[in-house]
Amino acid sequence: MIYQGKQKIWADYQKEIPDDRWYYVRSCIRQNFFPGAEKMFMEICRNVLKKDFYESASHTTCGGIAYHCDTIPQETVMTIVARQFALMTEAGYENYVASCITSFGNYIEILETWNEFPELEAKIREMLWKACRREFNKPKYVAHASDLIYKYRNLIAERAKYRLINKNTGEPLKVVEHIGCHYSKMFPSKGVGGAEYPYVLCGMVEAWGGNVIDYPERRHCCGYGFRQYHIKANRGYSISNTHKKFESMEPYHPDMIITNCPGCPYFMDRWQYAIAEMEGKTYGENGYGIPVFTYEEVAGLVLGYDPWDLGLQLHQVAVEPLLDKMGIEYDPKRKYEGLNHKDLLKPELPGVLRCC
Amino acid sequence: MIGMIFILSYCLVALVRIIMQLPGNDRKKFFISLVTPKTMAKNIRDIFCDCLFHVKLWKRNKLLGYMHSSIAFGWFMLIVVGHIEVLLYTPHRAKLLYFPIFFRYFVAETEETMRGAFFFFLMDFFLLMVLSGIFLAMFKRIQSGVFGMRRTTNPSFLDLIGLYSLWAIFPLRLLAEGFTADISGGSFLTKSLNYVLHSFLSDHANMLPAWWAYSCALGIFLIVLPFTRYMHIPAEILLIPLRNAGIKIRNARKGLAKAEVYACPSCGLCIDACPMGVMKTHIKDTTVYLNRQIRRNNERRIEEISDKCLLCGKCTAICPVGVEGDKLRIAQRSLRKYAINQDYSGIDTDQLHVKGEKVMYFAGCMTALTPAISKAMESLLRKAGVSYSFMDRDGGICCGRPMLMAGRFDQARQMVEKNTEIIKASGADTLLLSCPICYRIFREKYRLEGIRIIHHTEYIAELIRQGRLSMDKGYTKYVFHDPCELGRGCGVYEEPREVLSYAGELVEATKNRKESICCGGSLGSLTLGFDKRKSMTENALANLTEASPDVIATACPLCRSTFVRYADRPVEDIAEIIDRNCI
Amino acid sequence: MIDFGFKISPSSAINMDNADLSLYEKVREIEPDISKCIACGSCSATCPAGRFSGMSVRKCILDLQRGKKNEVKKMLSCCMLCGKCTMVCPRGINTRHLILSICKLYKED
Amino acid sequence: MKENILIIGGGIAGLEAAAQLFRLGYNPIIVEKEDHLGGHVAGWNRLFPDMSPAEDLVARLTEAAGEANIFLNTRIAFVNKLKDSYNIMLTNGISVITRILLFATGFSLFDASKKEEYGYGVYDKVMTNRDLENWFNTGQDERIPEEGPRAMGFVHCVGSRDEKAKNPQCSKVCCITAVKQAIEMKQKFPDAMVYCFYMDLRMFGKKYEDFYISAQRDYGVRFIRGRVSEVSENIEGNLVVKAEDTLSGKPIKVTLDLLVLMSGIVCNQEICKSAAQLSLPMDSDGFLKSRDNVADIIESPKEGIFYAGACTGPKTVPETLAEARSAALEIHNYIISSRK
Repeated sequence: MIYQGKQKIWADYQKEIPDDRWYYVRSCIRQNFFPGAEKMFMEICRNVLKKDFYESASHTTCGGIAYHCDTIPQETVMTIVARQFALMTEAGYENYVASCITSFGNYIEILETWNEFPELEAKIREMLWKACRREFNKPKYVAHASDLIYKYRNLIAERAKYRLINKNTGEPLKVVEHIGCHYSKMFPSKGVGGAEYPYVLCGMVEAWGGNVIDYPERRHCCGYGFRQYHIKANRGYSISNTHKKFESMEPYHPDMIITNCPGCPYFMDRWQYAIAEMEGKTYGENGYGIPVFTYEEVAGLVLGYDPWDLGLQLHQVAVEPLLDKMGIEYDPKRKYEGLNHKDLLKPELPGVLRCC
Repeated sequence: MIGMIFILSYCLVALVRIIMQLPGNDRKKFFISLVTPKTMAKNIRDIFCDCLFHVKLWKRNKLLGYMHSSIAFGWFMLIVVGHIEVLLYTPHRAKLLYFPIFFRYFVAETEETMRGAFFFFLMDFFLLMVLSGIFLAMFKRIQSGVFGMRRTTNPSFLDLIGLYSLWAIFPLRLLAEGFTADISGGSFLTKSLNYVLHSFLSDHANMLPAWWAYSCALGIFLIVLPFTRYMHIPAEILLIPLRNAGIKIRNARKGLAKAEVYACPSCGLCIDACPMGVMKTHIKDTTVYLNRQIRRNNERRIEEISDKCLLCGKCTAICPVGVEGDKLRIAQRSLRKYAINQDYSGIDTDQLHVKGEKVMYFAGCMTALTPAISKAMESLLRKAGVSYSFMDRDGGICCGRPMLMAGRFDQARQMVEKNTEIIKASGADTLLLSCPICYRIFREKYRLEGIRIIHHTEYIAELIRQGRLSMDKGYTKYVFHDPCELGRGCGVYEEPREVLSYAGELVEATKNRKESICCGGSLGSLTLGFDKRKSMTENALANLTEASPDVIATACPLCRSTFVRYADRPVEDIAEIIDRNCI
Repeated sequence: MIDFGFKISPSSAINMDNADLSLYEKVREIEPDISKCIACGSCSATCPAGRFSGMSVRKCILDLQRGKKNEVKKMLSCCMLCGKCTMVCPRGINTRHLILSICKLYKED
Repeated sequence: MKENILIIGGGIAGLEAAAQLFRLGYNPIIVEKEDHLGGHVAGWNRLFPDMSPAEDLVARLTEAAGEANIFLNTRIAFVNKLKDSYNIMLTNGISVITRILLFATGFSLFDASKKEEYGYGVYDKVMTNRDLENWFNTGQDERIPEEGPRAMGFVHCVGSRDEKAKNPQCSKVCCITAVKQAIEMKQKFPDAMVYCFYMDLRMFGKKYEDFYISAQRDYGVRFIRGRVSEVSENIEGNLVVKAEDTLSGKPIKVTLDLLVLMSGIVCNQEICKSAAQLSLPMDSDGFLKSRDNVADIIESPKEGIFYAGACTGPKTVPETLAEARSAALEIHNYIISSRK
């Protein structure tokens, strides 16, 4: 691998991301899967970096899942998105940041479509007016939340308490980065680093001391694929794709996986359990899995937040081996203690995949 | 002596083995045929004609015929007359086989008596005849062209020993008898030689070595005979009654096949006949070499030779002893083991059924690629007012002949059964075919009782004769190429010519009818690649165009498409020509 | 082991790294013409057996080149050896010999 | 005084035209931006279809054009249009006044690194057709091990017939070049497995089809109909190449230790500037626009400006040479008729 060659490509795909004043929209599903992630994003942006991030309780889904599942027509999804933009306009913001990759892709796709077909935009404005008497300005800039963490990666590194370095060996951790498909595969120029070698997560990993692994199936989908998972008959196809990725990364012995999409960490995390049950195979060391994180969780860990406050106890694959490697202190007893200090009860442990 | 006893016992054992190897019913058939007066007479006639007089060879080339019959008949007569002599002079010794041969050595006789002189003359006459044959044989070794043979067989080592000992026998006999002539008597040849010899060698002591040399040469010849091509002498005598009994090759190596292989005299006539012969590299793939390799059990070469052949059947047609080169090869092919064995039971013939008119036209696979033929045929049938059904207008099941030629009898049989079903269900009483390849298997392997199987050339001839088609004779010069499967395969030679003569002037190719040269496109060859066939096609074309015809006519879709590729003038099927010249 | 009601399905992709080309190589030794195929499809289009089955010489050659032997067997069991494919092949491939050679060399796994 | 004719480009088209014009009694002046003559062909090793050395051709052409004025390492600085001629200032300070300009500016090889998914410049074992020719010439390239590759591939149509690469045109010569190079690699390393990934094989030229058959039959080159979708590097540093085997209708994957990208022919971007100064139009395929693409391919729409070779589109070597000769003749006719 010629690193300079990649750098040359990265240089071609850089974005001028505004520094401040963002209107933030959450993902539909992330709070259920990784409840600490979005909380940590706001925590870092607002409290650590003191930036202006606004969010509104009245925003809804962007319609992306339904759109990609072919259950609603394009006009519907566009009207939903128009309403989101109206909320942003009403709040007085011009920069729009989405937590969800599908949303990000959805917004970009819709804005590009409106550029190509202005009559469609006019039609949507009319529909939005008829539906809820709202008007909107198109955002000046649409970013994905990982773009911002990427932008702030060096600021975070400056404040870091831990680095992505194996404390025992002093070697950088081997990190698999996985980019959500809708981040830049549809519009390469809209993603940091482009579509072939996206840099957004690489940049974070590098800034925080880790080593990115470039394995053959790096580009491959996590396996979610909307319809492929939602319909049970297709689920074998979904897990086959995840399996393919793990088989491909296995020889590199990665320490962790970092992702920037709502679905990817979920499927790469949970399917490791299902694969273990189906094939009796695990991919981490000593019968554990490879822990999968969102970039916010990794930023939180690096900044020294308590793993259990980051919601890492909701991961299927045990994170403890990684915490140990990084030298992060944690209290195993607190793992299943709720915020109200009540015992959440330890879940039943799976048969094949080793968990703590 | 030893040689004679050896060869007789060997032949006897071989005879019994071959007969035992025949399948039960064939064996019965054979024995019955032996005692049936008609076949018996035919057997005897054939043995005399073929083995002694070599009638077939006489027809081919007078010198070649004379050479063979002089040796065979002369020797035979020497033996017969010798025996008569012995019988007359020393009847008590007639049981000793060797006695007649060395009669002159044992018995001193006088030519003074009329009887003696007569026998002496006969013996000398036949000896001279044999000697002239031997002389011709020697000459043939050097100049085979004179005998109408461009190329001859490359003899093996043992063949050479046999050859030289055969050559040696009769000159030595002459020498020996020459020495003894003054004691035992002789006639014009031996006596005069005796005088010549005595003029410088008067010692009778030379007598003994000469007789010894003669007996040695004869002994060697007889001992090596079973291992050389001269085995054909006894084997042919067996082959003739077997063939006359109507027995067919049923096993690649046993029974009739074995008899044929041993009956091959290695004469090499098949080398010139073989259409592959245009390329020197193929000379060793001719029937004579196949027979030699089968005798040696060289499996690799047997496979190579038998797979390469175009199965045009020309070697069979011209073989003086009747070795069936094509059938022998198909039999060898049938020995191959395949891991994938085709099975057509899945084909539903119901979807292929044709509503039956009385005449059913089956164009065949090859005709599907030469639609001009089927179009012309349909047009002719319409013009003649024949109502017909087209069995494979939308494609059908292959007739099975190509599969049969590959030696896969079981697969071919399956196709035959499927097509039989369709034809029988149609209610047709005439099956009209355009492709000689199909025609042959339909005639030979299909059991379609009550249904007339006819090739379109025959059918067209019939229609014209009946006046259902009227022709406008033009001035175009046609040459007819006899397709292998139609001519040699089915014996149809006259009808195509008759039909063509209605359309224009007919000229003949240099080699025609049963000696017609395969177009080179034959499905018979399994291994010959496309690039290797070009020179064969060109050679066949050269043969056809010697009389400068305007159009090359043929009656086979495969010949037609093969010739079209390289021909310098139009190539057409007879059906097309007739359709065009039909009023 | 738990039955989830779905399974990891095997990849449908052709992996040339572990494709078993031994049969192809053997056939190529006997009939080098096999490598001349340009996948024009004339053979399949003209094939009378193709009407009753999935027979296609083109696909047979391709499957051998990709190490897929089972499909080949299925197709070849319907061949009638009529020779039309040989006649139409623009590359002059001796398809009949090719077919017979494969039939001879084919070994069940 | 002999008439000056300025030839822009010292590749094979420029050299051939110069030689012909000199023989017709003119004074051809070649301006070449590189330090050597022969252009792309000078960097090539052997030429299809007869495998003749490119070196010999360039030497022959250079010798034939030896009498012409040749300025190496020189470009056109600017052009002044005079009444019926041009005053051309060269970067070496010389100015030329001529009535006639011949564009023999050739082409640029598509920058393969633009096809990011193939990893040229990113993966260690990916090279271009030009790199491979250079290795044939010099024997020096780290990407090719001494014992040769175990398995290698050629990717046809890299930057050709590709809207995304902004070049929808066929580059014409890559198919046959790939087949030629595949054969050459097989000659050097008979045990190597060689794959060609193609969309179509356009074997239009003299004896090209023979090359193709020979590659298949004699050298066992494996042709896979399907465009490579992506390339990745595995842990051993070898390349995992993915494509669709469109003939089987299935994705195909193969691990290779060398991948050669057949970079296509695109218009020489540098000449666009000179062309713009002379307000020469560009055709829709991105190459210089001829007066007529059928009858007058070597004439520009402007008086006194002529084209030869790949500046008007992808061309083979013999086509280029033929155009150079006909351009010389056309110029000769133009001068004669203007004298009347």
